[in-house]
Amino acid sequence: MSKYLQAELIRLKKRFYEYCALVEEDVRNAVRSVYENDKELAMQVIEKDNDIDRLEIEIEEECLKLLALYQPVAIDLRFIISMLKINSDLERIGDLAVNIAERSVRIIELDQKNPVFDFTLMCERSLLMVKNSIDALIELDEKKAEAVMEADEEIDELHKNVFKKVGDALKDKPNSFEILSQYLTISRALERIGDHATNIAEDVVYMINGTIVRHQG
Amino acid sequence: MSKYLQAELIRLKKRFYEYCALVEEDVRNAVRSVYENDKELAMQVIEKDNDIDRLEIEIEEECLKLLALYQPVAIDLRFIISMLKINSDLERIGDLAVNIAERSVRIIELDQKNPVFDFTLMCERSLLMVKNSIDALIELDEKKAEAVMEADEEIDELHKNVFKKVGDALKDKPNSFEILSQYLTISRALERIGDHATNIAEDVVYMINGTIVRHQG
Amino acid sequence: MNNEPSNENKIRLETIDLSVFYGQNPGVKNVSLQIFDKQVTAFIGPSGCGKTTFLRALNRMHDLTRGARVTGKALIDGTDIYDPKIDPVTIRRKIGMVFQKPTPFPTMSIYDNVVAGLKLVGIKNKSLLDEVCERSLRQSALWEEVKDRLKTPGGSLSGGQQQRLSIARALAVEPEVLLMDEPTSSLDPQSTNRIEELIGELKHQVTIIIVTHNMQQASRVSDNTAFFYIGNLIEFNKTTKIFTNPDQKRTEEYITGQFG
Amino acid sequence: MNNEPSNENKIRLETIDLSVFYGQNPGVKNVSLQIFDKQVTAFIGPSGCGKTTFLRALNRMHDLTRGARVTGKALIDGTDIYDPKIDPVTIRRKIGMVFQKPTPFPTMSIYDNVVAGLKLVGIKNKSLLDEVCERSLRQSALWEEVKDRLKTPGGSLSGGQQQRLSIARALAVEPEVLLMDEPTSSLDPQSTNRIEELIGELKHQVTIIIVTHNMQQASRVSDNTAFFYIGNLIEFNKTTKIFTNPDQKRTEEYITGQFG
Amino acid sequence: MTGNNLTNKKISLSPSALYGWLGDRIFAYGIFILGFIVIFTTIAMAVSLYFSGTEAISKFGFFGFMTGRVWDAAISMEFGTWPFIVGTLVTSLAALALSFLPAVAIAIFTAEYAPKWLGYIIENLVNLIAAVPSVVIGIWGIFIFTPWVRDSVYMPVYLWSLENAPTLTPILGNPAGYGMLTATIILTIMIIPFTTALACDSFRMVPKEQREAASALGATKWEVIRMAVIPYSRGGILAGAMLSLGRAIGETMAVAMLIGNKNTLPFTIFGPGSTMASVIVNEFREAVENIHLASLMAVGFYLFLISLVVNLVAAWIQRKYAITGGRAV
Amino acid sequence: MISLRRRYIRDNIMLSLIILNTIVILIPLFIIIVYVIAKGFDALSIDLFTKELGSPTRAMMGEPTGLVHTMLGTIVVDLIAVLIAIPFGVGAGVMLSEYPDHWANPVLRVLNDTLNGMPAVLKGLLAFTLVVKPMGTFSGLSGGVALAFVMFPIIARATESALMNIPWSIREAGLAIGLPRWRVILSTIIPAAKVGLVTGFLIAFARAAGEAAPLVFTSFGNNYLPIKWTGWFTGPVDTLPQRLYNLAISPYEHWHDMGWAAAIVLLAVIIASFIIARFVIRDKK
Ligand SMILES: Nc1ncnc2c1ncn2[C@@H]1O[C@H](COP(=O)(O)OP(=O)(O)OP(=O)(O)O)[C@@H](O)[C@H]1O
Ligand SMILES: Nc1ncnc2c1ncn2[C@@H]1O[C@H](COP(=O)(O)OP(=O)(O)OP(=O)(O)O)[C@@H](O)[C@H]1O
Ligand SMILES: [Mg+2]
Ligand SMILES: [Mg+2]
Ligand SMILES: O=P([O-])([O-])[O-]
Repeated sequence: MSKYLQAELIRLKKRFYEYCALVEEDVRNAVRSVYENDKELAMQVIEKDNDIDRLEIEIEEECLKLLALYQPVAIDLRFIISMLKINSDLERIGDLAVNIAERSVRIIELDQKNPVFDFTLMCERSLLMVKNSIDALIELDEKKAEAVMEADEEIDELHKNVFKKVGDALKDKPNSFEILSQYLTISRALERIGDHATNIAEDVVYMINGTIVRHQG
Repeated sequence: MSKYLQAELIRLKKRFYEYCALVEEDVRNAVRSVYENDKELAMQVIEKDNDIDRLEIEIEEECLKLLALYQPVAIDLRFIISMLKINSDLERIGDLAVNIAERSVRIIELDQKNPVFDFTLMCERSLLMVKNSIDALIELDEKKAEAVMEADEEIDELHKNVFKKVGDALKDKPNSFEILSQYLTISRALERIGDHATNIAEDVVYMINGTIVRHQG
Repeated sequence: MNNEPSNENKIRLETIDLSVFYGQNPGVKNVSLQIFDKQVTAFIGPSGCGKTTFLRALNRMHDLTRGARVTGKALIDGTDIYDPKIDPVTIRRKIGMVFQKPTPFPTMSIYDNVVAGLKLVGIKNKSLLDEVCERSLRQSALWEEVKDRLKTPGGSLSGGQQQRLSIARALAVEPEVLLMDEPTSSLDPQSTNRIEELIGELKHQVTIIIVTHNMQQASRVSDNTAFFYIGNLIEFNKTTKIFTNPDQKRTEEYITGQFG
Repeated sequence: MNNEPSNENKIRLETIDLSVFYGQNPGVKNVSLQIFDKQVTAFIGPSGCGKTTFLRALNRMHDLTRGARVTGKALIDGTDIYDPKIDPVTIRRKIGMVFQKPTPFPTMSIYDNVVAGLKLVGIKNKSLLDEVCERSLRQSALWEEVKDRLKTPGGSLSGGQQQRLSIARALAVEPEVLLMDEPTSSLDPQSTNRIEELIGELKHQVTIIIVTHNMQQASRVSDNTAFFYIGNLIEFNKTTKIFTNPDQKRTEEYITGQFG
Repeated sequence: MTGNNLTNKKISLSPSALYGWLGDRIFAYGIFILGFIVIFTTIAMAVSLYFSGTEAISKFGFFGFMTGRVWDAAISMEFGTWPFIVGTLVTSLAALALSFLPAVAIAIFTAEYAPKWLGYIIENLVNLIAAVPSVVIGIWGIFIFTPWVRDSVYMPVYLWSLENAPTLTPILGNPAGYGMLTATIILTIMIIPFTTALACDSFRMVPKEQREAASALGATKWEVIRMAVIPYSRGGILAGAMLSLGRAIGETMAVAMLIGNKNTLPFTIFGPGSTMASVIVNEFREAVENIHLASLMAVGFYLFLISLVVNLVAAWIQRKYAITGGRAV
Repeated sequence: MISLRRRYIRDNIMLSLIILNTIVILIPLFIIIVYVIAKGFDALSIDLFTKELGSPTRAMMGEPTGLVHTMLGTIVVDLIAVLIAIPFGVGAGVMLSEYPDHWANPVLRVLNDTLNGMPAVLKGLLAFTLVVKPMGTFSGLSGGVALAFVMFPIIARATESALMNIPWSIREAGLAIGLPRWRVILSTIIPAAKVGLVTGFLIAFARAAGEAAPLVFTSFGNNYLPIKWTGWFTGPVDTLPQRLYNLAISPYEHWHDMGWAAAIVLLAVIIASFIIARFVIRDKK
């Protein structure tokens, strides 16, 4: 029995890693589109979302199939369950990347070339979190996963700052809410991406040693 | 074997419904605290979140236990998987309720008694969606679940309007961003609650007839 | 493995309203189903539901059973195997069978066991027999374990090896279809494992039908699953479908253990 | 059912460095474990790993096996059952046993089968025997099916019923511990189901140890699981733990089917 | 088979008809012919005995011949088989009664108590004794047993009764050594190994699980035997006893050598008598008259009937007490 | 409640009785064999195997006498019996086990068992009727036939149970690879049952070789070697068991001694075949 399941798991894993890479790239592109005012890149991210949605469903069905057909236990079960959960986190990350891309398009339409304020750091941090959480998953590296969980606080802090900055900016230009709200949304999206990366990291920890670390921080 | 699993499933179901009721009440209380400027109520919601978190983990562990020990298939498997997923949606809904409550506390602190604009409708709608999705789950009512999915668009629309209203209000009072941003967050939370209710509804449909309806709308 | 859509494949075996009676009592009633080429089809169902009875009808094994009578049609590649003009010996060369308990011929060496189906009908060509022996043992994943002791008796192997030997022997006559009646139910988990892996490999070459009491086994190894209940075919569907979302209520009840 | 923490319960049976030798070969080596009161403990492990051997050591069944020798201690409620001063007959009344194959005494009626253990010690009181018979049959969930034919031979029952009869007979002497050696391996799934349900009900009254080849069964029915491998106890833990997140690598490999 | 690079040759398989239906038919008919000859042999036995004996049976009547008390081949040419029926039944039933318990007890010791090596020796010894031909036992009986039993048992008893209980003397008869009692003892000796061997086989058929189940209930060794072993094997033991009875009834040479051969109803245990089998061997060669020969054949026919009944009863017992192990699951 | 001590006492009493019984019965039984062997050993001589018996007077005149004609006759008669009995016995056994569907099967089983249980003396009468009467003379052939009647029910039953010991699924497996039935039976079932078959033959032989009763009126007995070799088949022939009987009931003391010698030879033949059946073949398996 093992061999069948193992073969299927390996196949699924491979597929899943491709999916991870896709999502990671999506986030990177979305963020880049904001910086580089690259409408085309943004449109590309938006279009690719369909693929991600499709992949998500396929992977979910695959997981369910494995659960139904092979009745896995212990590490195999934990692996599939984690995959199921990480899958939906990744899909949400994909959605959030689309959000960012949409805002990016809007910003370009409003013809506001330079970001009102700098959130390079936030972008970098959240990208890193996504990357690290996925690496932790692939390498089954508990340390990396823990690093992701710790990084989340910083992003939350950064996001709070954005609110302040927006408030300040509005005091100068009360009419600029539309453009500012775009940035607000992007910041919010990045913060959520960080949250989802954290979730992934938590699931990785669960997969590795079977303990649920959620809601402990 | 069936009898063991069935007994466990019934036990789990009962526990789960209690948990659903808890979350639903939380959302209701959070929204009420905003309207009625009831700081105590808001604080209560924030405190209760720990319970919800604990329950979520318990239910998840229970589901994993059932998967590992009884290797369910078909309807039993779909039930447990749906429960796993609905579980995390409910937890998110609980978190969002806390978000709302926190904003409510802040609003009270800022001493702004009356909502700057009316979003009774939005509150009602999202509360209804949560209620309906949970009812659909308990009654295994596919119709109700579909109704929830349809209702989501309205909320999204309403949320967009809030942005516009905030923009307009800011033009009058550029300094009111802090208070307005509270409402913005609340609106955003309500919209997300609607999304999670939709997710629940989708999982209910999957549980009932085994088809994944996500990403079709 | 359960991914190829069944309907792409050619139909190899088909039954039309096939019933088997033991005296007056029907063992299975009016079963019509199609077995697809190069796929694994599993028969599941509670004890006494007629799985074995139906399986045995597919290679005329009931000819040996006292009082058993078959009605309806069973077509292999379009020819009715119950046509009176057809010699059952010919049919059984096309449709091999593996039984619940390993059945090596007790006095024969491993080699003779494998080539029994050829040697005993007069094929004497040594090099041909050698070739067939090696090929069949390789197919049944036994070659490496026995190649140095082909002359030792088949009975000296372990249970799991004996079952693989039975499979090799069945494969040696190049059947187009392989029927397996609970081939692992008398084996320990390890040997079961080997046989299941083997089924996965063989199905690229032969069409396989397996009766099993073990639903997990059906779910693991098969592409399509037929669920029998009190002599009736209740549902025939892709295995994934059966185990995640069967069409029939009774199938669902059975596989979730609510009866049977 | 797997929820009560094991360590809250009292230890009923305990072995300390128990080994069983067949001639010079150890069947199990230096096993120390505790069996908790009113819980179900499952023994799992690959074929030949010593599960049966260990189980039989717990009620001195090896006294009947030629060439078997037991060393180490096995304590029931603190008394060593291998103490030379202890009579095996007394021990076996305290520790009942159910075997792989149903073992009704075929010439005895159902009634006599159930009360056989009491008649042995010369209990003749009819009303007492009647009472015990009914109670035991109810406990083993057989009463309703046989109450109208208590005088028919035990051999006339179906396999699953016979196994429940064997359980009733073991329960009639009110043992404190019930050892079951693969009690369902010769039964169909339906009867297996009944026996498993029964175990779930009985454990409120007796301490149960069950050997099983079927990991799913262990996971379904037991509170604690002991994993044996080549005569060694590898891991002893709560069943939930074993099946979601075992401590030992080898346990994990075994239950996920990577060997054995 | 595709994907195989070892060979692509499709083996040509058109075995001749001999390897198909034709060969099967020829073989089956051959076997059936042999089987039917066996059937006919048995029937022929009954029929030929009956017809060879017709002359006697029709002369004295079916029941008349059976219950006739006179067997006189010398003068009156009157024949009745009752003395031999009584002789047969008395000796064989008595032998069965004497042998049953000791034989079963030996079997219990061999199968249950004896260590493996001893059980093996005893079992083979018993089988060996069972294989000793009846004439060999007969010669031992004639030359060793009879003189001994006459001198050290019959005579003392006879002398004692002459002195102390003269009324008993006629019943005891003439202590010549040859007679019913001697024949009975020899029969007992001959069927003990037979019964023991069959009982041993029955005990060995008792599954280990039955013994262990009884043990696990807290039974002592003897209780295990009484509760699990003996009931389980009682069918085999009883059927074995019936087969032993059948042996005793048909036993010929040893009896003919020891029973004293007197063609009248036996009156006493020491006294001589005859059994159906013994009278046949004794008189067959001297039978010159047709009616005498026919009568002997008729005795054979009645022996056939009795033997048939005993064998059928044995089969019936076997069936009735067979342990079916319950319905299939 | 009976106390455990009383139960153990009962146990020990039963065991003592059983052991006592076993010793008391078995030792005398064994002594019979020992006695026969001891007695017969004294009477053994070379002449026994080289000379004819002749009339009683021959020995009284001091001429050497023996039983060579008896030994040869036994070989001839038993050989005839074996040659007749094996095909019929095996055929019937194959029919019983391999064609259970045949309508005549239950009849065959019952009648075969009945025949097996019949006294051997009746088989002699049958052979007398079937062979002696038509031939008009006692003969070695009729003796062989009579002994064949003793043998083949045993062989049939032994064959059946030996074949039945081979699981039915082996036959189905043979058919399932496209072998015809006769091939399956001849090439897989019968070879597999070989040990059981040969054991059955030997046991049947041992049974028949000791039978005297059926020979009394078939091969009849003869004090001389036949004049022509055909005499072995068409004339009266001497056989060990029957000669033994005749010697024992004869009135001549010196014949009694020869009887002991015949007994030990007969016993040796039977024990030998018994031992071959029991040990040699079993170990080979
Ligand atoms: N040779 C036979 N004669 C009469 N009835 C039979 C025979 N073989 C099977 N049956 C009956 O036919 C029905 C179907 O039997 P079958 O053996 O096909 O069931 P199955 O599904 O294979 O069961 P299992 O899972 O126990 O092997 C049963 O009711 C059985 O009692
Ligand atoms: N009576 C015996 N004599 C000698 N060796 C024995 C005996 N019984 C068991 N063994 C050996 O002891 C070891 C353990 O056997 P045991 O029957 O306890 O294994 P098990 O775990 O119960 O296996 P299974 O799952 O096959 O029942 C095996 O290697 C076996 O060969
Ligand atoms: Mg079957
Ligand atoms: Mg075991
Ligand atoms: O869906 P969320 O990003 O609000 O968790």
